[in-house]
Amino acid sequence: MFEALQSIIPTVLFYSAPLILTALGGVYSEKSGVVNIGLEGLMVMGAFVGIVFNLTFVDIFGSWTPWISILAAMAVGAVFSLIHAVASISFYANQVVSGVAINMLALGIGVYLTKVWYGKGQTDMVDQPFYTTDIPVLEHIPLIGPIFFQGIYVTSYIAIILAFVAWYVLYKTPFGLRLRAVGEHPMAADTNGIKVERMRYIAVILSGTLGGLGGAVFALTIASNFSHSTIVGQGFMALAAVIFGKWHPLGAMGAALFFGLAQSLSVVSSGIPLLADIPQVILLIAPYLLTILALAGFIGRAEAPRANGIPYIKGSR
Amino acid sequence: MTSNNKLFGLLVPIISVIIGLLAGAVIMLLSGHNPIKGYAALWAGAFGDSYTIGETIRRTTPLILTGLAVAFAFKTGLFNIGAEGQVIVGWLAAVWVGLAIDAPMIIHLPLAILAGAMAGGLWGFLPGLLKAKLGVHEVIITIMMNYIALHVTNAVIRSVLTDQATTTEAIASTASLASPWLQSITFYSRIHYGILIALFAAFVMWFIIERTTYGYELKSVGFNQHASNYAGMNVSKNIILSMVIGGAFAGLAGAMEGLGTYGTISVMSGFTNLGFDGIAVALLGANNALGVVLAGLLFGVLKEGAGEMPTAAGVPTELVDIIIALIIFFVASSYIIRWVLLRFKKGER
Amino acid sequence: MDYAIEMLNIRKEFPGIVANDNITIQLRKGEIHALLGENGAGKSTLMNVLFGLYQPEKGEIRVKGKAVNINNPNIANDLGIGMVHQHFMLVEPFTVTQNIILGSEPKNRFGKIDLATARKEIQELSDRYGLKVNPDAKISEISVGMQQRVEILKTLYRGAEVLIFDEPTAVLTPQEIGELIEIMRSLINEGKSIILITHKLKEIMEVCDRCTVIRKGKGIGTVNVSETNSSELASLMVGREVNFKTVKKAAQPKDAILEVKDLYVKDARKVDLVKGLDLNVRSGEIVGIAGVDGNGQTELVEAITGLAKARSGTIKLANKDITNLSPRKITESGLGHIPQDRHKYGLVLDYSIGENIVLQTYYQRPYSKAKVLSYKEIFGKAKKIIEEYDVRTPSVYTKARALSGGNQQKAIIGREVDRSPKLLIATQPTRGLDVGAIEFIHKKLIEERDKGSAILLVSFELDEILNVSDRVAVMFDGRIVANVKPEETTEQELGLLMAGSQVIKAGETSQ
Amino acid sequence: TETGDEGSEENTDTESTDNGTEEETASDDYKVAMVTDIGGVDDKSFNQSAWEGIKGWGEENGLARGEGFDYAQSNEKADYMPNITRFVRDDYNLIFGIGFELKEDIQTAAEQYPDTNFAIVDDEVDASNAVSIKFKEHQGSFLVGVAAAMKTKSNKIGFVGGVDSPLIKKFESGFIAGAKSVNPEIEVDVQYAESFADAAKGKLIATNMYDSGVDVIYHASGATGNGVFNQAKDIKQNDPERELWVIGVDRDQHEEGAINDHNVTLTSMIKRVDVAVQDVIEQSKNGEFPGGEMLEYGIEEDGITFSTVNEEAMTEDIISTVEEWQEKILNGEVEVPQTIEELETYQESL
Ligand SMILES: Nc1ncnc2c1ncn2[C@@H]1O[C@H](COP(=O)(O)OP(=O)(O)OP(=O)(O)O)[C@@H](O)[C@H]1O
Ligand SMILES: Nc1ncnc2c1ncn2[C@@H]1O[C@H](COP(=O)(O)OP(=O)(O)OP(=O)(O)O)[C@@H](O)[C@H]1O
Ligand SMILES: [Mg+2]
Ligand SMILES: [Mg+2]
Repeated sequence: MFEALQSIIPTVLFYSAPLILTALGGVYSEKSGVVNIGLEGLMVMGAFVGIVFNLTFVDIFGSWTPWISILAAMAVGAVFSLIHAVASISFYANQVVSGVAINMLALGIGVYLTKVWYGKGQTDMVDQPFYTTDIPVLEHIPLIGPIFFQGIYVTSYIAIILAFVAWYVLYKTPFGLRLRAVGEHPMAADTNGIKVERMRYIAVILSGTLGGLGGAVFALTIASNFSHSTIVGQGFMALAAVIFGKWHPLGAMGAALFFGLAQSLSVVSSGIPLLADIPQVILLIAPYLLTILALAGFIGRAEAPRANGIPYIKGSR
Repeated sequence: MTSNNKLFGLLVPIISVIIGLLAGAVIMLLSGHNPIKGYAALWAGAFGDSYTIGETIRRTTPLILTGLAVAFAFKTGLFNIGAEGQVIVGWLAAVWVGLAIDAPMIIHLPLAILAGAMAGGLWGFLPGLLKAKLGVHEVIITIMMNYIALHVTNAVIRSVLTDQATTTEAIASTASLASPWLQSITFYSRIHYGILIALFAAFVMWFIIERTTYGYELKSVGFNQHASNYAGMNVSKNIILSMVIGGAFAGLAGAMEGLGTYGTISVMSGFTNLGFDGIAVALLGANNALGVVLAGLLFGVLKEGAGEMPTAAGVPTELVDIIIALIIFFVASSYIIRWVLLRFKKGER
Repeated sequence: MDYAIEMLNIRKEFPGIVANDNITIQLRKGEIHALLGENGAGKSTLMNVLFGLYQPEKGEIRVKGKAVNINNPNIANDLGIGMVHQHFMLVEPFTVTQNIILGSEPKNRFGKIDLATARKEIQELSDRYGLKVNPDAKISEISVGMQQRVEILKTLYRGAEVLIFDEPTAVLTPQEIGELIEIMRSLINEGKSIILITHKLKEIMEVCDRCTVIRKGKGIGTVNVSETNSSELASLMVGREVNFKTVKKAAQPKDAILEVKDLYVKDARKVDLVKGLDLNVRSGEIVGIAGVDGNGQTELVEAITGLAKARSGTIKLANKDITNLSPRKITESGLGHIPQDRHKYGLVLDYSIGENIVLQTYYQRPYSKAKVLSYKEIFGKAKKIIEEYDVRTPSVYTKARALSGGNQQKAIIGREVDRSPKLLIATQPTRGLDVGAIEFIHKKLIEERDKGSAILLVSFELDEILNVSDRVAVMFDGRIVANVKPEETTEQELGLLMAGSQVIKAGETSQ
Repeated sequence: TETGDEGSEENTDTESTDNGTEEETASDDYKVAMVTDIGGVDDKSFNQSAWEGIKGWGEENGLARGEGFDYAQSNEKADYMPNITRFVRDDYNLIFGIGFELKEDIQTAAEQYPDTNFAIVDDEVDASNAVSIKFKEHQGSFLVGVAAAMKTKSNKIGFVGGVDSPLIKKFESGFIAGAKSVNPEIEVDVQYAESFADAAKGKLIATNMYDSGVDVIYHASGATGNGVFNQAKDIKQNDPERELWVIGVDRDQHEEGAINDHNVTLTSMIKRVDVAVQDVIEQSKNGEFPGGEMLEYGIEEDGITFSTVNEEAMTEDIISTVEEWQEKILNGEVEVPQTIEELETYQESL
């Protein structure tokens, strides 16, 4: 049991980290009332920038490269998400439409530039990805240490910490109160003197930053290179985590961890003799079936922020 | 006022397409390619001769259907990200019937098409049911159903339709939509009769939504569930119905691939993307039937034409994805285009 | 003269319409100033201009004599102007405290909201002005009256000296209105000034010092309330004479149409709110249900109309058992229903007026044949109803959303009455409407009675109940506790009955 | 610097295609093209290898891309046919379809265009103007299986497959047979990712395998294998002493295994698609197009080899044992199983 945990937990953490980060971005954006179907595209951008930056500057930054790469990915993700922000906040675009366009645009740009810059459809593998480490001190805690603090990506911890930060920011600070107010009842926020558009811009840019981070973390911990198939569906899984987690940062984190656990179990189970007779396909679809069962069984109805998806046009009802 | 609105309704997409293409030209220039050559290649790739025209039509066919699938659900206020999975199971079911049954064409072909539609409908039924009865968000369920469709279909191909092979036999010719005659006049393109089915489906969607009591209810539920309930409509039934019909359209798209383009189904290592493209087609087509047909055609033309760009102009095909994305942005931001147009008109006076 | 606020020659245009055309209003320090006008006259627009939500095309605003430019609500707040909006500006999932502090939150060192300080300050304020609120309750869980007190606290919390109330009483029960009037008086005592928008002339006469009247966007003038009376105000506002006393013949009740026996209904929180209720309504009579909000009226109506399930008991409509049938079956059995919330239930706002007219009948001939709609028939019908019920709309193709509340309500009434239902349930049918519109709607209800319909009128307006009903059933704690004749009772007596003070005696009479 | 190089290469490409579109290529020139599967021309696998073969041939004959040889990239299944047809209409003489996914399309094209020659790599088609090129991957997998068995200390090795299919089963069967030939007691953990592009799944599987004591993993899973390499390197980074290995596939994946001073790539099962492609081009250019035939390239035909680049890991000892088995395969002593059924019979015979 102990050993099983020791082997499963780290895999859950590395698998879930990019989903957590991206889902947090989704939570910020949707809490402010801007639907973000574009999470997939933001991840693509993050993965692309993370890899390209890493390949290009590895000689300059040495072992710091992955860290600076994710910063670059966050910056570009933020800028990229501005497109979604401008379209859906300032131009009153249908937010779903804009998000879908973000997804196509990101993949288009990423692969186009890869081909133009590298002359081929995929980049080389990076020399300086993230590696797992043991967390000093904590790793020696009996029982818990080996399970949670040995052989873990620091980025996984960053993801978890950021989830708590997001919870604090959204539920404990004036900024969070205002952001949520804007997503529930923008006109009420407006009459209280809150700048609705500005809050939404900030939220969408945060989602770009976190989506970019999520994509870059995926690329630099798991894929090691960029191609059209590096990010395939993770953004949609992150979106599912946002909804599964009922638009709550910790809920979204829980949902992402649940996805990771389900995936990890489906891999682990196929090695367990007792389960060996189960058809492979059952194990493959188990993570998705479990999610449906969980939602149908006990998670149930989730209420989106009331003004989610509705452009705020001053002076209209 | 209304004629003005109609004019804008036409102008906005046209302007969007033009700006999108201009932006594409700028990108080509910036990355060191010749935009004229690039677009010439795009044109040749889509309309160069009868072959490419045939292929363009073939490519358009399933896009119209998945566009309808997404648009139909949107009309009832539902977001069907599951068209992808519905395409896959529709494809599987159609080919399955195409392989397993021995019957004259007049029975076999409709049966196979129907099987595709029903399978897609079934795949839409579950998310609809969960949404209607338990309030579970259809977006997550449909995303999950996509993966389930993919893996289950692969398993069926491997263990039921074949003996551990990756591709099935070709379907019986009695279940095929392919037309030697159409192919012969298009230099052996894979054009098939499916386009007629797609256009018919668009007509059906228009008719249901705009002319029947079903459409009246579906839209009403999409706009306001409380009022619909008050008016005596069965909200749950309409939600389920909408997902089922949407799923059936997507299932038909799969059937077009299975019975028309390929005549087989193969183990897939990833999604077909037809369903995801359908979202963009639906949105670009403003969720109405005619719009979807035109948007599907635009997609088909750009995607088919893109194939010629790397060979003829050295431009990566992804340029087209960028252009399509930009067009979608501009259409979505029609508010600003309208605003500029109004400014322009005022300036004239 | 010492003015707190002056709005001089304000002009505000919307595309295609001048909402405020050269309007002037001057608010003296320490007065309650009424703003009166028909629906759509431009009252809300004018106040939104003052609050910084709209920018006027022309005109000047002065605060304490100084010209100011208010281009967003923050500036209004800073100038000490607070507004209680016609539609509440409250974030439902938030608590009372969160709503009040939103936008000017106290913080502690870690950037965390300092809830303790906020709560204390709110408590102090509410004690001072007698505004009873529970600072930790969620908005979605408190009564409309308390929500309004939260709105008032919001303005006070921001240090408002001038308070604008936009139709505050439209959504309140008589008790709550009384409380509000007390609150307004205590505000004045503390040196605040108030602009009050209301359609209820009685209220103006009761609390206001002066009244500015506007008609179709134009200022008509300002009068001292002490020098005028209700009918003068009404004719100033409408531009013609208005009848206050509804004229009607005595009722001629016939067969029992609605028979409710021993009905129990649970609300969303699974608590019984209707507890063994009995009620009869006969054809040719109007029965008014009087009661304080929250005593089960909503649940009663929902159970009769099929929108909620009855836990036990029976409901008969024209001798047919309709208990727990679907809304469609009940409608087909002869029910017409003017719902309380016209935006939520009454209309599909994104459908055209024409499409809304057939909301319950679209599937019947002649509006559809073999499931295919006939728009010719649908819009033809809609045109007739629009004319007959004086619904002011550019066309039947206009979206319902674009109509004013009064016209939306007329369209709903037209739709429900036109089906000639055996039973017509009207819940709060005149809420938020001006006197002209109210007069029209009351007339229509009585006409319908005279044609032989049974009418159940649920309203929190005692005036309305007493004016229109032939019989009043008083509802308290889920039961009908008294049946009285309007001409044999007074508002005071009704008020006591509604408060449950004579339950036992009333219980006897109701048998 | 790498970026710069690639950039200029792209430029030359563009220019050469400029000339290519002039349409006036002399018809007596022999023109060869290939259509990739969705992996793309630089998939570090058989597409890339095939392209290297064609490019090598072209450059040897003084041709440039677009003038005499070319490739078309397929982004999705629906692209195969238009890509093939485009080359037919541009009068290419020989068109390769790379990968079993193109089987149906090459078959159809061969029937529709009898005047053009076609070749399918990794599958069989049936037409007199088409040749089928297959590889004896099972042989190469057998050899790396031997190497794995020699290298493992735990006697547990792993196989990660992409999509469960007869082709990948060939790899699996050969690999297991090779390992068990050395040591019948050896345990082989087999897992399929059901995708050739799911690095996360690859990494999950690899983590699970290495944690359970597997110390050599052979992957035949395309980009899913990225996750396998990634995990192996991560473990190595943290614990340079730990002995664990990845065996690459299709091309020499030495580069992918580099980590600090180590390299986790033990060896790679190399499929010389370039050799096969050049062979077929030469034959057909000389008028001896092997139409209707099925060519199988194995060890004997130089179509299958294994890599010995990682000298540290592939010791003399291992190499010589692998070569012994190679000899046995060559002289027919060992018949390498290609399917799970054949594998079972083979294991019984051990
Ligand atoms: N946001 C808007 N956009 C366009 N026109 C508007 C808008 N708001 C109000 N109007 C116009 O201004 C006029 C005045 O509207 P307003 O809401 O001020 O009326 P009101 O006097 O408050 O009515 P009520 O008594 O029903 O509250 C309306 O008739 C309408 O035509
Ligand atoms: N966004 C808008 N665009 C155009 N006209 C508007 C808009 N919002 C309001 N109006 C107009 O404003 C007028 C008054 O609207 P309002 O909603 O205040 O009516 P009301 O009678 O007060 O309804 P309520 O029952 O909501 O109080 C109507 O004539 C309506 O046409
Ligand atoms: Mg108003
Ligand atoms: Mg009003």
